[in-house]
Amino acid sequence: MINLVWLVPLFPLIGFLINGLGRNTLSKSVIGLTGCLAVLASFIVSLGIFIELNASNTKSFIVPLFDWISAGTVKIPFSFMVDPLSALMLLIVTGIGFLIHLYSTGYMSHDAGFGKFFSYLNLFIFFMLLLVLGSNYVIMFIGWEGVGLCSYLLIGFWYTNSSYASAAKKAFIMNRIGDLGFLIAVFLIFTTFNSVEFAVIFPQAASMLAGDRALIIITSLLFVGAIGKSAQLPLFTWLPDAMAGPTPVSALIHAATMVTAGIYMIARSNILFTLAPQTLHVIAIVGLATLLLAATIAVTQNDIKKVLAYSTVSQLGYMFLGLGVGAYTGAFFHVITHAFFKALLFLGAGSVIHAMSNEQDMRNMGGLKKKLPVTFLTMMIGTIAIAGLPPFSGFFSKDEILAHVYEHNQLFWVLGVIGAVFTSFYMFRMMFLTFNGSFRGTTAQEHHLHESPSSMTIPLIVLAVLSVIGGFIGIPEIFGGGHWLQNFLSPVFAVSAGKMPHLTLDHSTEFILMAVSVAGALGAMLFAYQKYVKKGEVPAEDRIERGTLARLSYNKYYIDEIYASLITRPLDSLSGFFHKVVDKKGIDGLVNGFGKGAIEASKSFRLLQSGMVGFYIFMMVFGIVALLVYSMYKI
Amino acid sequence: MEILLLQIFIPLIAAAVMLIAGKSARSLAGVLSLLPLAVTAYMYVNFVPDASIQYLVNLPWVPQFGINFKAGVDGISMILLILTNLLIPIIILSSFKHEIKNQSAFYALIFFMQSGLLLVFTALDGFLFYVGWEIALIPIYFICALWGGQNRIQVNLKFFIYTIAGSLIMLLAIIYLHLQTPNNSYDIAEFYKLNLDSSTQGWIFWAFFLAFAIKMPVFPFHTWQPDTYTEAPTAGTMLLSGIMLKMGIYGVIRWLIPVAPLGFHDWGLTALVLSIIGVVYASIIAFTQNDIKRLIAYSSIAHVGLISAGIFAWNMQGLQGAMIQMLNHGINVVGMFFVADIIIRRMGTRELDQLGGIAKPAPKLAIAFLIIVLGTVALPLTNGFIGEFLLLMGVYNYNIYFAALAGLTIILGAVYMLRMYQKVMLGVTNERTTIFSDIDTTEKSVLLIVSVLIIVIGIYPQPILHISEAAISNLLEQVNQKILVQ
Amino acid sequence: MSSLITLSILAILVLYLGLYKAKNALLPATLLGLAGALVLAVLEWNGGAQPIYSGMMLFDNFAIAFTTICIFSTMLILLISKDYFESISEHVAEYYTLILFSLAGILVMVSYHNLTMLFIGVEIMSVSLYILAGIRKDDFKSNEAALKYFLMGAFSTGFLLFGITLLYGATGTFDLTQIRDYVIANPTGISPLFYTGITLLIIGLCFKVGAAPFHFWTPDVYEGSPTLITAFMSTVVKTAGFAAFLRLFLMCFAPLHDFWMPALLVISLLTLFVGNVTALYQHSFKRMLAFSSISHVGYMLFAIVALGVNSSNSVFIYATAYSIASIVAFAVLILVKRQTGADNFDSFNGLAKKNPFIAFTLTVAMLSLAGIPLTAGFIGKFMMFSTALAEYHIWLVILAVLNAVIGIFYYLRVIVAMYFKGAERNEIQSSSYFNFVLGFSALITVVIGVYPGFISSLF
Amino acid sequence: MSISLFYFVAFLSIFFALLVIFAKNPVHSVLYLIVTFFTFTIHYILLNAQFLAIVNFIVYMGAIMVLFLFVLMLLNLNESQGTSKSAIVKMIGVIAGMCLVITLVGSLKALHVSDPLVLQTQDLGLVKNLGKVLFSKFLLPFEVSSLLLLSAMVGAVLLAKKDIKQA
Amino acid sequence: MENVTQALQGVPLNHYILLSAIIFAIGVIGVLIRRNAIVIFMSIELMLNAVNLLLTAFSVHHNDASGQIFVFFIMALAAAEVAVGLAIIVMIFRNTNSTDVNILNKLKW
Repeated sequence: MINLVWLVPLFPLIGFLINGLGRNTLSKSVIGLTGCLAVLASFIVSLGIFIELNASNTKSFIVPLFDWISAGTVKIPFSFMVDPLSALMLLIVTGIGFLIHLYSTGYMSHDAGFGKFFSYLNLFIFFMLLLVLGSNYVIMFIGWEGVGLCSYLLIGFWYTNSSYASAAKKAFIMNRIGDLGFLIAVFLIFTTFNSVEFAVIFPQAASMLAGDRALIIITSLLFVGAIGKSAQLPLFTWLPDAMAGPTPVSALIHAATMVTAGIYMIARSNILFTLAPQTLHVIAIVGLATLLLAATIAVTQNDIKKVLAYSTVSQLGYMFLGLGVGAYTGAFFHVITHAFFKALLFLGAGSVIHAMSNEQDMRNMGGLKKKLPVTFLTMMIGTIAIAGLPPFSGFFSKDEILAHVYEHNQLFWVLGVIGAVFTSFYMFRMMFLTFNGSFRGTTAQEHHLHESPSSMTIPLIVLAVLSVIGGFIGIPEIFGGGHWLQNFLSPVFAVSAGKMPHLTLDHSTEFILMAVSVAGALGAMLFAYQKYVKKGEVPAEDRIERGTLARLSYNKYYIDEIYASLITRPLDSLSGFFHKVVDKKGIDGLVNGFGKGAIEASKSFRLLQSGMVGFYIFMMVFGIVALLVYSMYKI
Repeated sequence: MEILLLQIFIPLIAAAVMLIAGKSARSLAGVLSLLPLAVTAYMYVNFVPDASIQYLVNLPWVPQFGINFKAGVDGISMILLILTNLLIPIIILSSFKHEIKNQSAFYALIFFMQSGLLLVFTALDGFLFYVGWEIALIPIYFICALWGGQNRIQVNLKFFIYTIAGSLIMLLAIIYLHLQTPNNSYDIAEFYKLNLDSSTQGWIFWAFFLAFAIKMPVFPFHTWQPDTYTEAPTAGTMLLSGIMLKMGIYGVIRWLIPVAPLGFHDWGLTALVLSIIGVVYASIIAFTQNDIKRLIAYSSIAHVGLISAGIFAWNMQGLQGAMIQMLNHGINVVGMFFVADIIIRRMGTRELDQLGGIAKPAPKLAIAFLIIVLGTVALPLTNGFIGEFLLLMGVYNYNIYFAALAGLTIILGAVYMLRMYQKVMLGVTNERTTIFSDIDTTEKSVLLIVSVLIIVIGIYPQPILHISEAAISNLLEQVNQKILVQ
Repeated sequence: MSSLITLSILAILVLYLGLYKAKNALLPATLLGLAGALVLAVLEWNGGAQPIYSGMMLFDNFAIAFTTICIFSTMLILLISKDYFESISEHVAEYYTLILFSLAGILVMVSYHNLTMLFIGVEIMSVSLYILAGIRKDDFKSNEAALKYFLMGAFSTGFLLFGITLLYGATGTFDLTQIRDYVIANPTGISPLFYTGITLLIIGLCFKVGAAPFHFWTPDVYEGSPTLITAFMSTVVKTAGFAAFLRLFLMCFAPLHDFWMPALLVISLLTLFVGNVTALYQHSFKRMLAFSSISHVGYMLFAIVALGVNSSNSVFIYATAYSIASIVAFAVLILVKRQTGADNFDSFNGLAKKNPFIAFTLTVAMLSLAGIPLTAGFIGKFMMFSTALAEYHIWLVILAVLNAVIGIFYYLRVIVAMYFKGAERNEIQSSSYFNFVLGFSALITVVIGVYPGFISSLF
Repeated sequence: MSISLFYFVAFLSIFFALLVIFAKNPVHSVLYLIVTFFTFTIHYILLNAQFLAIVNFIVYMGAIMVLFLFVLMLLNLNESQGTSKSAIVKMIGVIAGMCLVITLVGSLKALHVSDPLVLQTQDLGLVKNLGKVLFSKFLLPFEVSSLLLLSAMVGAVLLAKKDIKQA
Repeated sequence: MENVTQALQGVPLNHYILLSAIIFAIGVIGVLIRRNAIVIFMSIELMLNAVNLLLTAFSVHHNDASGQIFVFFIMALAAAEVAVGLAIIVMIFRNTNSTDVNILNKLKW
């Protein structure tokens, strides 16, 4: 089965081609079926691979396909790598991907671009699988950029809205900034290790000293790549804007899979990062800062998808925080659980939006509990999971990270817990505003309210189940679990683990930590309940004056504006300056100046030709005298 | 019959045929343009990808001056032959949509130019190279000036004089080298053998570089280019950007650096820096361009700057990247200008501000355009990525900071390309663009060829890389040895 | 020699033909005679390298080659003279006679082996030209041209003669071989008379070829003279002037290279700049050609500045290329002027649409003058640059390149006018003579450009 | 005495030459020119170039100068036409001419040929001797110069004659 | 004649050169300062005569007749030039009623 791993990306590719070419001719049902089946087939193969790998003693396989680029010493094969990390990721991508495809058949059923949508989704799955499967950084980079492309395409899916198109462009460009870092890192990797193959690099790296300069630079650059892709500070602003895309896209790409690519990549390169503790430190700080920043922004957002988007950014921050403290397993654990509950939440939000006739402002919702019971229930599960309340999945993964953080730096832990408290608050705020209270929308919307079709609710239910039980793959020892995930992934992180101080928290401390965070989350939930259910508060209209902090949060700390005035506008005026002044006046002026100068010279030269014989002869005599003087001296 | 002579002279004969073809010139041109491609295909099939020169032709031309008609094909030339003979049919096909006045002359000039280009890419004799160099220039001047836009006369005059100024300086260098050879020959092999002192090589380097830099164009010799691209008829722009500027790049690889290795050693860094400045500078200018052709023109400067930087980094990756990127850039820029032409022809405007939402009435065009844009911004699995990856790697091997600067093209390219795509294709349609009709069969076939090439090369570039590998590594070694000896 | 005799007899014959009003026979007879002279000249190829007539003449290959090209160019020019002279006055025979006399003088100039012959040759040519410049008697411009040419020509003759005299004073002979022997025999003690003589000869000869600063007559005379005569002056006469110049320096003064080279270097640069730069801002095509002819003198002087084995070859090819291209230019100018009555650039507007053939030949000619490859002009420039570079005059050549670039600018102007500017105009009716000359010249230009081998190794 | 004769004649030559160019009236100029040519004839005699002296006397003073006079009379030119240039131009002209003399002489200054001129063969300039040389060695130029005269003749007639067309 | 030729003895060749140069320069000055075409022409004749004199002197100096022959040719030229030159001047006078060279400046720039 492992040798057939190429089938995994092939199916979505075929799906893409069929749907892409037949987008106008095939019927919607065929398209939907093709799209779903392609991913389902991949999922089945992935499952087979997973089972085989689990059973196998060897935990890492390389499946070469063909030589891709070779120039001199640079040889880049097109080959895939199957190990526990990629196998798990395959399952997540294809599994959740399938659910979201399924969901989309319902969600997008009225859209004119149905075929296009499915072809894009399939293409995304294809690239995501390339990213996951690539056996070297360059193949990974293909997927890396490819998912960026799909993200661009899908954010700008409704391209006639030019702000959506701008959001798409923004996403692509911000990703590209990271990609440049990634690319240069690849070059540096090549010069350092003379290869870009994981299988060649990691053993070599393992023998290097911690804090090696090359490693620090490589990891920093890789991290720049991860920042772009996984929407960390300072490149996170594209992700909230990316909510312009259809909601399944937000669920799949901008929550469950693509944005976690950065974490996947760092986890994949864990040995490099382990040996670059300085970089890890930076990662931790960036993650922490991002999680707090995003969490505080989410608190005041009124767009249901924006809340989820900032929540995603914030959760990604947790993952980076985890990576930063060396909790690779924990971070990856959180990737998995987050994929479950965040996909669920987005799909739920999509269901709400669907029901609300594309209304996204929570101020116009409320009281949807009764009309959308399945959606409410599943979303509540998701919310509990993300808030980190036991025993739902989010609890386990978040607390594993926080435990490592505590051991690493207690201040970080405090801040992390504060983030968790915020998370709980804004998530419940969202739930209460949407589902509790009375309906605040128009009558037309109210009239139209209905529960989503089963194609949409089934994925919700499945994901809800996963959100509940997903945490059990990594039950820590204190709960008597064997932490299956850690064991499964251990071949991947083994070398790193050997170079890292081991978790030495005693159980009582661990329990206290959990208790504190759970208590915090519960407190936040109660506060939200008090505020929005009991008092029935509704966030203020846009025009109402807000307090300084609230205004900062509500306006996302003006980060977009800061970027515009610091980068975009200066670049635009620089462009104008280069074009109009340097190019036109300066260089071209110089070039034209030669021509003009020649013409001017001509204008004055021709005056010499005065038409007067006397003058001509005088000039001749002048020349003759000059020549004679010359010969006088020369003799 | 020497196959290479056939290759070079078939276009010339085609040009002659065109002149007497009259009304049927258009379709005849389409058919005739396939002949050189067929010859190239034959040559490619029989080509052995080692460092040797194949299909060598060596006929005495003006023996008393040491001038021979010496031409041959190695891996480097092969790629350019493919490029030229592949693009010319596409360009001719793309011109079918235009009502061209005096079309027989138009196609005759294109074929004439093709001959010149093929001469440049195969010449192994300095004089022959120069002759080809200029022959390629005359027809394009006429194409641009006869069928161009409003300001064509002024703009092309500048272009012509500018480029010819550069090439005349190059001629001096060629003659000078000729005089230095022991047996007064123009043979490139003799030029390679020369051991001139480094100051002499310095000025020879600059003499050649000036000619090539103007042709490519490298910052700050580029100001003719946006105007010319904008004013030229689309076929002319395609010829200029798709093939002609490769003359400069090819010249750097084949003539400049191997002939003046010490000059390169002393001045290569300067050239590299200029190239990289060009990348960033042109990209930034492209940000705010409102004229679609001008925007593409500036983007071309940026891309060529990167190619040039890759060459001046002078290592395997950079050179191989340059080789494949020459092909890629040719394909992409031709596609890009073709799309621009479709839009300009239908809309009657080049202003981005007046376009928008074309994707809705013309989804096929939108897809093709997107593929071309992606190829241009070097998305993986498109041809552009292979080239830029290798080029950046080459520059990186030279200096990491240069690579970082040149790498900005990845970001900046995306910025202006996507801006253009958005402004043209996305957004709501306005009253102009709603009636936009999607591409027809001819256009579709051109765009299909271009798109397929973009993706196929992107997925499987190895056959192309393989062509030039041995030749490049041989050249590299030769030059490095000379520099080392010094 | 026999061609010189043929020409002399032919001239008188033509004069008599005119006397007997055999107008229709004039042109054929002249052309036939010229063809005969051409054949006779060619037959002497490799004939004798010994001076004849007491060392007065030397019909070496150099002389024959230049004789051939001069006669050939004259034939081309006369071919387009059909109906031209008739429109000026009735004395057509006299014009032909004068042209033939002038050509005879030119033949003497290219094959002299004694300064006496040089002097006489130059004067036969010049005196005829003074007259020819003024044959439009009622035209002020023609009058002015004749007077200017005459006064300045006579003035410069004085210097030429003074120079010859000083050479004679130093050596006691007019014979080139003996003068050379004098130079070789006295490597150190060469009389100052001799040096000053060279300087004055340079002045005289530079005037004849129109090099700066002795070029002032050129534009005015070229513009004022009847176009056909201008064509003759700027091609055949200039070629002959250079042949004479080169012959003297090649034979006698080569060892004193160091003395005269810097002076000529400066002159040639000055000529280049004056010619090219001034040509830029001309409105009249004819006047532009006049200035361009000055600049070509600058290029041709390279061969003398960098005197060497290749010099004769270079000058020969350059002169050939330049002459043929100029003839085309003047022929088209005659046609255009006949139609529009003006000779400015604008009168060429839109020519390509109505007369593609004429426009094409003129384009070839202009490209040749501009020195674009595959035309004879390129080969000429190429050889000049090679010659100069071989002597390491790098800066000279770089400045020359700069000038070549300027040159392209104004040569393109006429192409631009013909092809890219529209104008209401009618098709020009050109006779088959014209078409032949245009087509043939363009063909030769391209043939020499493509395969220069057959005239590049004459010497 | 005889040497001083040369200097006297030389002085006269220069003096009358100056008068030629400075005389206001062209007719006076011609007359002064005739005198100047006469002094040249004396120089030729001094140099024992008798043939040249005679030719100079007949051709120049006789034919050419008469022709000049004739034309002047024909055109009825006199000083009233104000054909002289402004003083500055004159000054510049004179200065330029002086420069010419200085440089011309200057470039010959290193001349070692200061030895007196000696007539080695008495009959060098006699008709008999010159004739021999002219018709042997210089036969060709002699013949060819007929072309010169012929073309001048044709030309002069052509130009000076009033065109029938115009008449 | 005997005694006349005796007079020759003693005059340095230099002085002939000087004399010729001066006369020649006077001719040049004449050309420069006069506007009347005929006077200019006469000045040119002056220049030619200066050359003639010098040639004769050199001829005597070298004891070589060819110098004097050359003078003969120069005289022939002078005759021819005078014929042509005066014809041109007459022609112009017919048209412009003047012999002022500065009146003729239609051709310029």
